[in-house]
Amino acid sequence: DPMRVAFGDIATVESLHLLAAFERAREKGVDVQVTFLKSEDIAAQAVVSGQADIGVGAPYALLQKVKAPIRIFMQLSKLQFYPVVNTEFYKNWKDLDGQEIAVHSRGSGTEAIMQLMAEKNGISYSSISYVPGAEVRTGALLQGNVKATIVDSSGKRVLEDKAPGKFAFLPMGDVSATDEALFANTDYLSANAKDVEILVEAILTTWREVAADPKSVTALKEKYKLLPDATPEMVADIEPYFAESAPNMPLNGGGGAAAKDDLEFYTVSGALEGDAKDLKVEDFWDLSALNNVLSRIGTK
Amino acid sequence: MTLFGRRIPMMTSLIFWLLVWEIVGRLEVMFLIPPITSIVAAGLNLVQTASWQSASLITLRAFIYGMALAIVVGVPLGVLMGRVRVIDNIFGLWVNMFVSAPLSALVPILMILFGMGETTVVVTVFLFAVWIIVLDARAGVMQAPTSLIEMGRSYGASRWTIFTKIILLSALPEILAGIRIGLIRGVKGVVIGQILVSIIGYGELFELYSRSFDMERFWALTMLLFAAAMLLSAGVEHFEKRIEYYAGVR
Amino acid sequence: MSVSPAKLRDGIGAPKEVPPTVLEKIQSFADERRSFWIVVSLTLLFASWEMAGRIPISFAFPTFLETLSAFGEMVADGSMHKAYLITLQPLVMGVLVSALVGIGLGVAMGLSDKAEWLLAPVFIVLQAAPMAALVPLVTFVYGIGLTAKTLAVIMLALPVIVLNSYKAVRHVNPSLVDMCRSFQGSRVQQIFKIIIPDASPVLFAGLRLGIAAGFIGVMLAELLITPTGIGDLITYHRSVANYAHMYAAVASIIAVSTLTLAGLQYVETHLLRPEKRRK
Amino acid sequence: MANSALARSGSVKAASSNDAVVQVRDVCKNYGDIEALRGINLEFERGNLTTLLGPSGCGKTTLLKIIAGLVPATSGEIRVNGRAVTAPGPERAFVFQDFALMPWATVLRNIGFGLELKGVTAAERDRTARRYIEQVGLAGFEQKYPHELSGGMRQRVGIARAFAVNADVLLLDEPFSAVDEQNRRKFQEDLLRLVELEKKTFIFVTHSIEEAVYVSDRIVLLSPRPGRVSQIIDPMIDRTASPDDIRRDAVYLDVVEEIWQGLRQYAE
Amino acid sequence: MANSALARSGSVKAASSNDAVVQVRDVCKNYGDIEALRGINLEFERGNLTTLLGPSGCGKTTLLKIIAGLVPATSGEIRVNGRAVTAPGPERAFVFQDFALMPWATVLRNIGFGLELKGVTAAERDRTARRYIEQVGLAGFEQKYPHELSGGMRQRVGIARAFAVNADVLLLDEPFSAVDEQNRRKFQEDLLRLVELEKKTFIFVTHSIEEAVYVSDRIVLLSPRPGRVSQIIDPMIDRTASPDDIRRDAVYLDVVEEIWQGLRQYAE
Ligand SMILES: Nc1ncnc2c1ncn2[C@@H]1O[C@H](COP(=O)(O)OP(=O)(O)OP(=O)(O)O)[C@@H](O)[C@H]1O
Ligand SMILES: Nc1ncnc2c1ncn2[C@@H]1O[C@H](COP(=O)(O)OP(=O)(O)OP(=O)(O)O)[C@@H](O)[C@H]1O
Ligand SMILES: O=[N+]([O-])[O-]
Ligand SMILES: [Mg+2]
Ligand SMILES: [Mg+2]
Repeated sequence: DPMRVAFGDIATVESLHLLAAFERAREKGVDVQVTFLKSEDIAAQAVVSGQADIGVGAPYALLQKVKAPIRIFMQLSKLQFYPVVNTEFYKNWKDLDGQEIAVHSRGSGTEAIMQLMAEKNGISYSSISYVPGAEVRTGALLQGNVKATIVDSSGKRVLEDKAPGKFAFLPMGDVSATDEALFANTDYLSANAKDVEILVEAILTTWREVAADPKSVTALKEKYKLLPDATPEMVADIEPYFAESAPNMPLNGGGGAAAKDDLEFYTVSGALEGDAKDLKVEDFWDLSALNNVLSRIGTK
Repeated sequence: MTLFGRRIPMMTSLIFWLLVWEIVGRLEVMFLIPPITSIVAAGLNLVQTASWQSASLITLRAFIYGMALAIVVGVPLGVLMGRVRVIDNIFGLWVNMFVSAPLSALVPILMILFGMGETTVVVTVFLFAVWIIVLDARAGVMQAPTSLIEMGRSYGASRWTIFTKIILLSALPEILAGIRIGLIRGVKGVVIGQILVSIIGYGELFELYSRSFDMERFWALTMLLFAAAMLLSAGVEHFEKRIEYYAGVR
Repeated sequence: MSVSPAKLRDGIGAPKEVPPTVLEKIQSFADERRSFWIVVSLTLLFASWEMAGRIPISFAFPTFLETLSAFGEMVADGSMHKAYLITLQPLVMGVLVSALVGIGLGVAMGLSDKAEWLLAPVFIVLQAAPMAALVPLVTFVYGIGLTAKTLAVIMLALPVIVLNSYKAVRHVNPSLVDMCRSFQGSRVQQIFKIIIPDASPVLFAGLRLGIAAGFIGVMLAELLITPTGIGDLITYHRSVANYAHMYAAVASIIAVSTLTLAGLQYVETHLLRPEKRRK
Repeated sequence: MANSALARSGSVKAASSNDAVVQVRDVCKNYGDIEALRGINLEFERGNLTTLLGPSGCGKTTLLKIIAGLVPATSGEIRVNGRAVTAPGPERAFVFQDFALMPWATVLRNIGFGLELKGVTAAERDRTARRYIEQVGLAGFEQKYPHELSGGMRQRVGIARAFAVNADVLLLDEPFSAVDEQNRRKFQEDLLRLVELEKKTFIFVTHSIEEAVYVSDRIVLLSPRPGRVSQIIDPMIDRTASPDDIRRDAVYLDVVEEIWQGLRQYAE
Repeated sequence: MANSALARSGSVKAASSNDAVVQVRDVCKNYGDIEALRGINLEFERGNLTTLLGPSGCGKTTLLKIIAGLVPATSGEIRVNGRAVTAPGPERAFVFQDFALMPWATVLRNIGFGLELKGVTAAERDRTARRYIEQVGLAGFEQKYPHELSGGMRQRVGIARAFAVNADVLLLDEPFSAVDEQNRRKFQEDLLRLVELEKKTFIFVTHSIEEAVYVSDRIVLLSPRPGRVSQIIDPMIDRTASPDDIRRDAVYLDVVEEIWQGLRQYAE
């Protein structure tokens, strides 16, 4: 049977390493089939309904509510977002008290971060608008449609590039939570343990390679003929992106520690109901595949 | 319009607008509007890419399945509604409601019911096209002239013969008109389905081009779609006219 | 577009004339009361929905009662009416702009050959084309706010209003126009006393189609540009697997659109056209 | 002078004439609450043309359709050749006011349609159809479609179709009303020729008094709703005369005037 | 016997009669490639009713609309009261075959519409409209809408509207064609009464030979397309006689027959 992966975004430069890892798993005999979907939440629905075996994302709220036994089995990336304000209007967190901000979507990591920051800084927003797509929010900032939001690293680069000094990135302190993870139905995980382990191993080894040498992504793209229609601008973007994200890549698949961080983070942000202490990692994560692989290839 | 005593065909104004577009594009007023010439160039390039070809294939397939389903379900349902009072009363409300309902709001539900793949797009096409086909088939059947039916009866035709030889044939022009409008709605459905549901077919390409600000390809794709919609509708219209008696009925 | 009774149902087979049975009494009651059939029709749908939800046909298919209570919940906690306040803004603005501009352009095209030549083909193309594809474009220029959404509504509603207004004027009864001319009516009198009143049923029908398209447009905008209003209820409740809430939001927008259109039709026949009023 | 054999309705002469092809006995018809016809008793004889005349809505079409078996009578019965009928039958053919031609069929197929429904072979029905095409003067138009014909030609197709099934009784509901006035005159003359030629029973409905008097052997005047037989007039016009002579015949003019005086009270 | 003053077309007697309210001089009309009218010369005198008669499509409506100023002639001119006209004017009023009533307006407003366009005050036009409502026998229907009236009543609204503007010339295009035969007779008698009453110039189009002969002072026969004047006939019928007597008058019958013989060649 093929391993059907639901990816909640279209393929871009930022997912090149993941695509390469899929190719490697394929080389090892796992027939990975990726479907690119409009959004993470749709990818999660695909897994819940059994139309996909593995999803990409961090659907904690869904995991808590839905009746199907879905579990995260490895972390792909941590939240790497940058709260940003237009300096004409705001300078720091306190200025955002009673103001409007924009985040990715309701219950998303970006909203969680902004809520967490509000709590830490003792402020509250007047309203939150939902603007999916970091690049859309970046564009909206540049056009002046949005005055305070949160963007990703390429958005940050664009802002610094196009309007140096016009925007200020607000300090976040120590936030560690999952941005993207892989999740699947427990039945699938137990019935296809071998394939899942091959996938986890392929990802971990690729991640470690990229972390060691961010330039290798370009070679991977060539080798596996990834993103054949990529424009020259997109290709030029590969190196800077991975150079910046490499230090933050989880090389051990997150695991229990990441799960604990997530539970804390998402309860504070309101995506998860209840108290972090009362939530059990087993209700959200299935660590068996990850632990088996780590015991084989070691941790880093 | 006539200019200097000469009739200028209406559609020629499109050429005028394309010229305006070209000039605006050349002036680089907005990055959104590249010159037509570069859009055409991008279009020629686009149709040669594998991604466009496979997207077209996927789109076409979803469209054809959805339309086939809409016709196979819509025409018989419409005919039944036109002939059987109870069925008309039960379905009338829903058909009239859905023919003008904001079906785009329904697509998120379709996605979780039918999956993120082609099935949902097929169902979207079906839902966009079927209601008008039902309504027109129903109208066609109900408009079958009483005198033709009485004529059949007076010459001893059985109910079945009257139905097949008179009512269905009388309704054919309306049925075809319904299918023509259904086709246009179906094209809208396949696009809305693809861009809302999942990143497949043209939906994926649109997303890709708009995210990478590749306006030339974006417009090339749009224009190909528009042209396809127009050609499709013109094709059915041509077919309608070829039915000899059409002129007599209209 | 209204549900009109089957006029020719007696076409085949002569009805028999015998004293009415109970069944026929029910039948004649049903014939007289449209509301009877509306109730039957609704009951059948809701009952089959409830049953399908109980089987269930899908993990994401709530029963009718669950959906109803989710709806009640959202009405009670105010999220429903808040959502409508937001969704209706671009819709109403977009429809108003489309109506003003659309009827203006359409009437101009109907009255002037030059305007017709210049504009009709454009709108014919736009009407047949899948405009939804262009919705993402408006975000480039107008961002993600109210303007962009209003524009999305206009993009869908305008062509159909323009073309119907144009058709309406072109199909004005020529002998009424001749009549006005023969009494030496001025062009202005002709337009306002004959053409527009005679065209008004089709103008109104175009408006109704425009509003229907506007509802499609606003839902596209709220699902494609940014989730706000009802679009937000739909996407949010989907993302957290509150399927009953999601269905309730979808059903409510379909119901609101249907009621709006039916209301408009009622206004049209009962206030504007004496000859269509039912005595 | 005027031979107005005013037979009041109800004076049944049923048993007397055994030549009656069609007998209408005590026919009443209600459409729901609307009483369209009340107690109609009539007989129609072979070779005769009888016209039903009366104000609009008096039930002429209804009576014709009851005779055709297209509409059931509420009470009373119709006998054709002595047998009671309730449904259409091969011995009666109907000519419709709006022609009732199938727009998708050629003249040939339209005319042969009655035979087609009877299961007559294609070759045979073509032969018959062509004979009648000839007779109504449409030779050369066999392969045309109805929309390519003028109103008058279409009506002739309708008449030819009725003749083609060789019925004994021809029921014609205002067959000339959609034909313009000048062609109508010609049609009237053609109709007289056909009555002469084919020894059939014609039951004819018209609004035109002149037309009725000109073509009929007998005229049945119906009263306004509920339609009852108010007068039966046998014009007794010498049909051997030329059309012009008929139209200036004193008998003809008297009958027209008499009917007009009878009907004018019902005009608005 | 028959006073058929057959004036061949072209025999212009223009200068002679200065009483001509409307003069049609060498009027030709082409619709694109279609030649509808060729070289029409006619005069219409005050107080007279002239009928245009001819086969379908011969250009009767076209000629009437050219006189009304609704359609421009390709060449030639129209003079009304001696002045050349190219547009509609207050001295001419048109009665339309399809009535041309505004469905959204009451009978009262429809009849007063010509005055409304002229800017007459509401009170005054209501007064005038009511007078004509009375005259055409529609009293009590002032506040009804056209869809609530029968065909005959609608046509009377159209006629009252034309009378209300008090034009010298009334142009009527088949005004009775949508009215059923029996009401039509009554209308014809009404029309004769109106011609008598109002000393206006009537130009009337019909398909019916009897109608033409019955109501006209003069009948202009047009040939098939391209329409030319083929005959002008002055029936010279004694209109003081009763309708029935007129219809059996030998002169009347001769003229009808003469016209019929002239037109039957054009029938199908
Ligand atoms: N199917 C029907 N349902 C109800 N009423 C009907 C139906 N058909 C006819 N009627 C009514 O029955 C009466 C007689 O109708 P019918 O058509 O027989 O009259 P008619 O004499 O043929 O009139 P016309 O001269 O206008 O053709 C009319 O009042 C008509 O409204
Ligand atoms: N607007 C037009 N464009 C082109 N041809 C026209 C137009 N109006 C009339 N015609 C043609 O001109 C000829 C005369 O038409 P017109 O309507 O004047 O005839 P008519 O004598 O009134 O006919 P009818 O007896 O059928 O009313 C016809 O052949 C008609 O087809
Ligand atoms: O991916 N975003 O959070 O925009
Ligand atoms: Mg009738
Ligand atoms: Mg005419």
